[in-house]
Amino acid sequence: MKKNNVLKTLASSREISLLMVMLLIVAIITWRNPIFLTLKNISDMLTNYSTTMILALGMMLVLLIGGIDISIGATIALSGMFSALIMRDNQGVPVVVAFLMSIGVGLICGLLIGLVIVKGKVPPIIATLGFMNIYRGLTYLMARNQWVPAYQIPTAYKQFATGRYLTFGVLNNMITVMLLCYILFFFFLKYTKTGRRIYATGSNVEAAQFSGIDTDRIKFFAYGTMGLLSGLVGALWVSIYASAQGDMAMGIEMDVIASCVIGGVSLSGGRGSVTGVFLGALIMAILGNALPLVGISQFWQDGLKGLIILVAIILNVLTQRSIIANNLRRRQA
Amino acid sequence: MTVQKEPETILELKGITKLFPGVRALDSVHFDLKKGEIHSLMGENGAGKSTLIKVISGVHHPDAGHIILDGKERVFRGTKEARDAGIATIYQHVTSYPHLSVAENIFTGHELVKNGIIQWKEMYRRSDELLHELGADFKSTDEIEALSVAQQQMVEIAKALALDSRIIIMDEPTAALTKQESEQLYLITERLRDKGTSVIFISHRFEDMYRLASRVTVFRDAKYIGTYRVDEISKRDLIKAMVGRETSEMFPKIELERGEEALRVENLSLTGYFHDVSFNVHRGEILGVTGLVGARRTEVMECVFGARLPSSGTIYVKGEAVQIRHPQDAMDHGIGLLTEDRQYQGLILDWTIGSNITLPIISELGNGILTNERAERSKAKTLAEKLNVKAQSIFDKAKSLSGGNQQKVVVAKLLASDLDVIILDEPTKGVDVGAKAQIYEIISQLAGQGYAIVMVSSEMPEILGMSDRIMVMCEGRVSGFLTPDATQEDILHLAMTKDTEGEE
Amino acid sequence: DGGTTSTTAAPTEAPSATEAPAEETEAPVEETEAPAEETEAEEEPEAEGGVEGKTFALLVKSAGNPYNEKEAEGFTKAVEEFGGEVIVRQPEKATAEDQITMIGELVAQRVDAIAVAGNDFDALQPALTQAMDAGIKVLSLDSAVNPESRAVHVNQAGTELIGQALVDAVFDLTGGEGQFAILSATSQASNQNAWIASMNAILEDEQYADIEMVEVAYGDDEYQKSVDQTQALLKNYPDLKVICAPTTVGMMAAGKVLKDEGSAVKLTGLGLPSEMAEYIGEGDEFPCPYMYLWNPIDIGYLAGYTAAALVDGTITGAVDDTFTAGDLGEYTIVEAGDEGTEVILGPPFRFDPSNIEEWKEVY
Amino acid sequence: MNQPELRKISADTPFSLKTFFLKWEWFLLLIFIGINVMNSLISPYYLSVNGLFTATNSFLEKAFIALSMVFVLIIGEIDISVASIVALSSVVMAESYNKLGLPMGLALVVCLLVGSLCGFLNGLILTRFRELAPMIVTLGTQILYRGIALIILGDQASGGFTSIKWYSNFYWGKIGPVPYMFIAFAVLAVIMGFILHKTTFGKRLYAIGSNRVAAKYAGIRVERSRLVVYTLSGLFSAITAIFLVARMGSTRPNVAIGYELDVISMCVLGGILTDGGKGNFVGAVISIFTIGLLRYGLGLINVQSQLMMVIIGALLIIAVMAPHLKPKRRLKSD
Ligand SMILES: Nc1ncnc2c1ncn2[C@@H]1O[C@H](COP(=O)(O)OP(=O)(O)OP(=O)(O)O)[C@@H](O)[C@H]1O
Ligand SMILES: Nc1ncnc2c1ncn2[C@@H]1O[C@H](COP(=O)(O)OP(=O)(O)OP(=O)(O)O)[C@@H](O)[C@H]1O
Ligand SMILES: [Mg+2]
Ligand SMILES: [Mg+2]
Repeated sequence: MKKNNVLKTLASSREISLLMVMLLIVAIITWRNPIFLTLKNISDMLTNYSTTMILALGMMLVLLIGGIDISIGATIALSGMFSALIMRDNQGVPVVVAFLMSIGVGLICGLLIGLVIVKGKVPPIIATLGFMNIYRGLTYLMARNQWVPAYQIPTAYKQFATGRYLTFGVLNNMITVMLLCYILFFFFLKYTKTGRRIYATGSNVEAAQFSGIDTDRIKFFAYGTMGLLSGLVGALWVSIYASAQGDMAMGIEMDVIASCVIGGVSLSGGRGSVTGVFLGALIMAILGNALPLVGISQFWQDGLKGLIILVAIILNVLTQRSIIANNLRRRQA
Repeated sequence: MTVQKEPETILELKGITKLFPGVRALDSVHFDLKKGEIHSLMGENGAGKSTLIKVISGVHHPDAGHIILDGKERVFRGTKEARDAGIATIYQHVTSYPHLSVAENIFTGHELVKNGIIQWKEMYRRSDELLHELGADFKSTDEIEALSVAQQQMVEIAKALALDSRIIIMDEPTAALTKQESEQLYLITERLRDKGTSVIFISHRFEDMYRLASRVTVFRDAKYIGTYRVDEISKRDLIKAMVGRETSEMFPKIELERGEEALRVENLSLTGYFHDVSFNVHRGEILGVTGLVGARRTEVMECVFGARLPSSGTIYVKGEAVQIRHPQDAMDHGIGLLTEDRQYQGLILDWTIGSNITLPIISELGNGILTNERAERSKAKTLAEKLNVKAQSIFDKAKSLSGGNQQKVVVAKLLASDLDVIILDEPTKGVDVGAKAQIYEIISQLAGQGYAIVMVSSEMPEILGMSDRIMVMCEGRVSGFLTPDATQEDILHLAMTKDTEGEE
Repeated sequence: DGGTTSTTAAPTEAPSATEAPAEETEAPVEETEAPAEETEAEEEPEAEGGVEGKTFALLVKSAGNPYNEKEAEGFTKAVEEFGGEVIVRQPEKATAEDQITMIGELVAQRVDAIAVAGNDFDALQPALTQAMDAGIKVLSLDSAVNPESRAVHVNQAGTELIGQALVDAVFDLTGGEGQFAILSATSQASNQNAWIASMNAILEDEQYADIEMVEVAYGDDEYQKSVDQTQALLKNYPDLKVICAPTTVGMMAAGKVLKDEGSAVKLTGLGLPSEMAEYIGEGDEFPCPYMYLWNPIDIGYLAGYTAAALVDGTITGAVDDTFTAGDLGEYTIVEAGDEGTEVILGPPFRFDPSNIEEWKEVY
Repeated sequence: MNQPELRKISADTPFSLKTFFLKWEWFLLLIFIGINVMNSLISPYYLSVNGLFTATNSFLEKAFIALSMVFVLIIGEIDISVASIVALSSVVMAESYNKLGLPMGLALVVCLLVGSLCGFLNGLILTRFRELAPMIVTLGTQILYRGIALIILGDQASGGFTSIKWYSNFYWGKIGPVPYMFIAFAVLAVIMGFILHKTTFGKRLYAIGSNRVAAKYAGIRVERSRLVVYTLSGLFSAITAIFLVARMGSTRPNVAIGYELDVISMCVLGGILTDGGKGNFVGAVISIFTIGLLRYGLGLINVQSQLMMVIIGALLIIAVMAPHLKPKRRLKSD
């Protein structure tokens, strides 16, 4: 009975087959270069990729309701640049205020996208494509094409990304923030009404409306949250890289979407889990971190990354298929 | 029936009119519902039944008329307001969340929370209770996607029950259920009535109405015809009220010479679904296929049609073994399938009726490469008229049709192709008496023209009345063949027999 | 600073002869008005002498980059000094395709000169040839286009000069022996590749036998990727002594990583002083003891005057042509390494703790 | 009354002035004319036949991909690997000329083959592993194809095509004021439009995009059609590659970056929605010219590209939003 249960979870759980794919990748990398599995490297990796990992959560919400947001890179730039400029021009802005400002700008950006999608009935990919251009253009214009260099950013702000004070010295602050987001989302999606209604809306909008769910509000919420997280990441970005450039985070949306999809989030909505997204984002982080480590030609790295992504998703499909086939065979017997 | 004092009227609709672009779906209709009664709503396809219940449940706003609930006039601005007023609805077309569990489907919109935290255990427990009550054979943790249409329908019913409403509306809940499951539903409905809940019950099955309802309201062509006590109106009069003329519910079966063998299936298996299924069908013959829900009749037919790939077995067309790996292969060999799920598999709802009908034959109508729109239009018109589809023009969208008329379009689509073997999976599901008679008529005609016909159905009278031979399936195996002089009990016996008896 | 005293590469002069640093920040960022009297410009395109009222276009590599912005600033300043009209165009992305499109638009406006910081050495050739056929003077600055598609190139510093300066810096910082790595931008960036090639050639010399270039890593001028690459270098080469990044983003990323980790590895390369100020200093907590760059404002300024000289016929772009570039003084055209001709602004300028405070405010 | 009278169903093409004039294409045409009027008012250089034709070249080159992207979007899918296919096929073409010494004509054939092969591979993966979303597969191949181009060329460029006059003329050559490429585009656009709207193949694509399952049950070979569509997408990317190399005279692994989004914008503004089964070719073609000429006009008055980004982004959103804002009010009343 017990064993049967384990098999059943295995069958129904994309996450486990994903985990196996990930372990395979890790094994190969470690075999090529044992440094990969050192505490220091893992900590570096998580610190650097906490941004992408946080964004993957927001993207997951958006994908769950059947939308997509490719403007996040631009939103990060706009919000990060905004807070960096404020800090540059007003010495002594407290770190918290700067963070809140960035988050606020991101939230507004997200809500605006939500407004256009929900009220203007613009397909998400178009709306966010449009806003991607608008926000990026505004970032350049707002900063007058300048960057905010490290020396103009308050030390306390820069130290946020390197410090460990949130956990009293245990974990890097970036990792802490990232983990907090994951825990929060896990709880939120599983145990709150709004969380479940996001799934319902993505699974069948019409049915959700018949059930009396305000699907417009849910959509607003998803895009707003995506914007809010982008704003947060904007602040973190400036902190971790100790500077703000107009072109920062350009193209990050593709990595984030890839994280989600590798993690089993369906692009047509309704399906996806926080655990899956965590694994998916982790795989992308591993690829980014490890490819330079394994000592292959620089020119081969991109091709290899593409190949690994393809192999990972195909392997995942194959394991899923064999599990299903096994189940059917067992049912036959 | 115990004699009591006249129960109070809980819901009353007066002069309701609902217009859709180009269609008057409801024309000043009346309806009233008493406390603790089961009230049946009948009428032909497109008569406006579903529209009326959508007005009641707040999906549509009437263009004229009043809704009076508990003596007070109400305007429902949305489904939530109606639901809060104690009205629960099971819609005709399943409105489920395919990716979510059964429990979530039941509770979405009114989740069980404590301090803002969802009580999963409680939700699963309550759902399992409801499912048990309904006699369902699946669990609250199953995903909807993995359930059959019938099972999904049960979830819909559970959903309405979970709301503890004063008024429950069921729009053709039995269309996808077997007799056995329907019986389960009757019991539940009666229990609800006894608790004082009022039920509006829409069905094209007279047995449903006679079994359950105390009163019946009839609509025809968007108009109110009358409300009758069920024990005071004969079936004949009722049909006349609905159709506007005399119709018999006879099966127009013509005895025919059995022609050559058109299709033979040998030892067809699909791992995990069915095993060693063998049958054949001749020209001019109607093979009825029946069984309980989950007997895997649909999967067998999908394999024959090439929509699924069987794990083993051979299919012979006109005596020759053929490879069927895709529906197109099946159609090339003259095999056509009318799918069970018309909305999802049968129609492109955004397309016009005409385009839907001619889609499988655009190549034949054109010159193989180019389309020929003129030929498509005239073919579509001919077929749509032949099947009496209730529409203004072949350019009407398929989604604007009522359920039964959609089914007619699907049949028309099938008839467009040049076929020898026609497989019909639940061809009369959700079809009104008039249309049903027409479909039987068509099936007989087709058999008369030399088509070999496989008819999958859960309705015993239909199976017994139409078939030349009857194949009964149980849990993925053929449990036996019967002749049409068998009784319903014979079928039920075989349908519940788990071991194979390869008698011919 | 022993390493840099070698014959060619000792930059001693202050980088800008044009004006005091503090004033420059006030220069207008951009001037993109359509020329009101364009009719005048088209009347006598061949008229020699006098550049007043003529239109000079600058096509930088991409928008949103302060380095390009400073180039534009200098260019604008020069053109305004001699009374011309200026157009500055910045493609959305640093691609040759966008630049070609913009060249087409500039040709349609019948500008008199186009100065372009090429995103690709060869790819602009057909478009620029067309422009030249239409009578427009074409020159490149900062990042060259091939000789067939330009009259002259305005070079910030000779490629060999830069290569030599960087090799000497590496030699100095490693103490004459040990491993170093290069962190470049994209593998496609032509100026980066030229500098790296030049470094490789110089390293052949006996003198540098004990220093070893272990890897050229590419951060694609993306911050996150540059950080990954830096960390990988540190982990893969525990004995690494120096990272040399001939690109600002690479330097910033490496500087940040080295500083955060308190690594003993030293950093040098080519970077904007404003961005690098944080990491330049004496002592172990500063990863970068010194680095090089030139003054982008001066490149723009020189390009402006070069364009004027081409338009008014003072020069044709041939070797030994001379002209006066405003406050910068007299310049002579010399033969370039790619068989074209070029004007060289001067040797790269060294930024170190003694002057970084002053320059970080300028660019 | 008692007679079971058969209903008459009309088969006349419905024509209503309202729906006719509410068509998206008219709206687009209006924007298109508006933009042209505006452009000719703000720049004296705009209304020049030569200038305009030259300008069309700079956006038509990627519009070739839009022709096939319409097909991909119609079946409800997306291909974001197109720009990488441009890069890879151009690099292989250039190297087969420069390194392998193939004659230029043959190199062009190689280019088309490589492009089609890349597209075919996308299609193969997608049809073999139907569980996978097109977005993620083409995202993977997007990285892979450009990565292969990088492996082939490394940090080099492959060039020298300016000297092959006939080939260079693909982009730069003209008959009168009309560039060859314009003619090529017009011809291919007509062919592709014809295929989409007048052939059974095109109609089947609409069916697939509208309801894949129903299409399959109607006997349409869905997977085969998808394979064809993705191969076409690769082929047209290779066509773009040919013109791109003719334009630049050389190629590198990082050419055509970001083309996929430009191309998708063109299609979507043209009314080809990303959820499949919607839109038509006329709209797509008008939109290609609308966006292209708007950019050109703004370029002529030297609008900063930062501002241009904002303008184009806003246009995209407003244009798609505008028609939705009106009928909504009408909907409320029912
Ligand atoms: N959303 C809609 N838009 C346009 N017309 C509609 C719409 N919904 C229903 N109709 C039309 O209204 C009429 C009544 O439809 P309704 O669904 O109420 O019929 P019904 O009695 O439930 O039929 P059935 O028994 O087939 O389900 C039909 O002619 C149908 O075509
Ligand atoms: N015991 C079971 N375990 C798991 N899934 C089941 C089981 N029984 C049925 N199903 C699901 O139901 C589907 C097959 O049953 P279905 O009811 O369609 O068969 P059928 O004989 O065609 O019935 P119908 O009369 O409704 O056509 C399968 O797709 C399967 O997912
Ligand atoms: Mg109905
Ligand atoms: Mg079935």
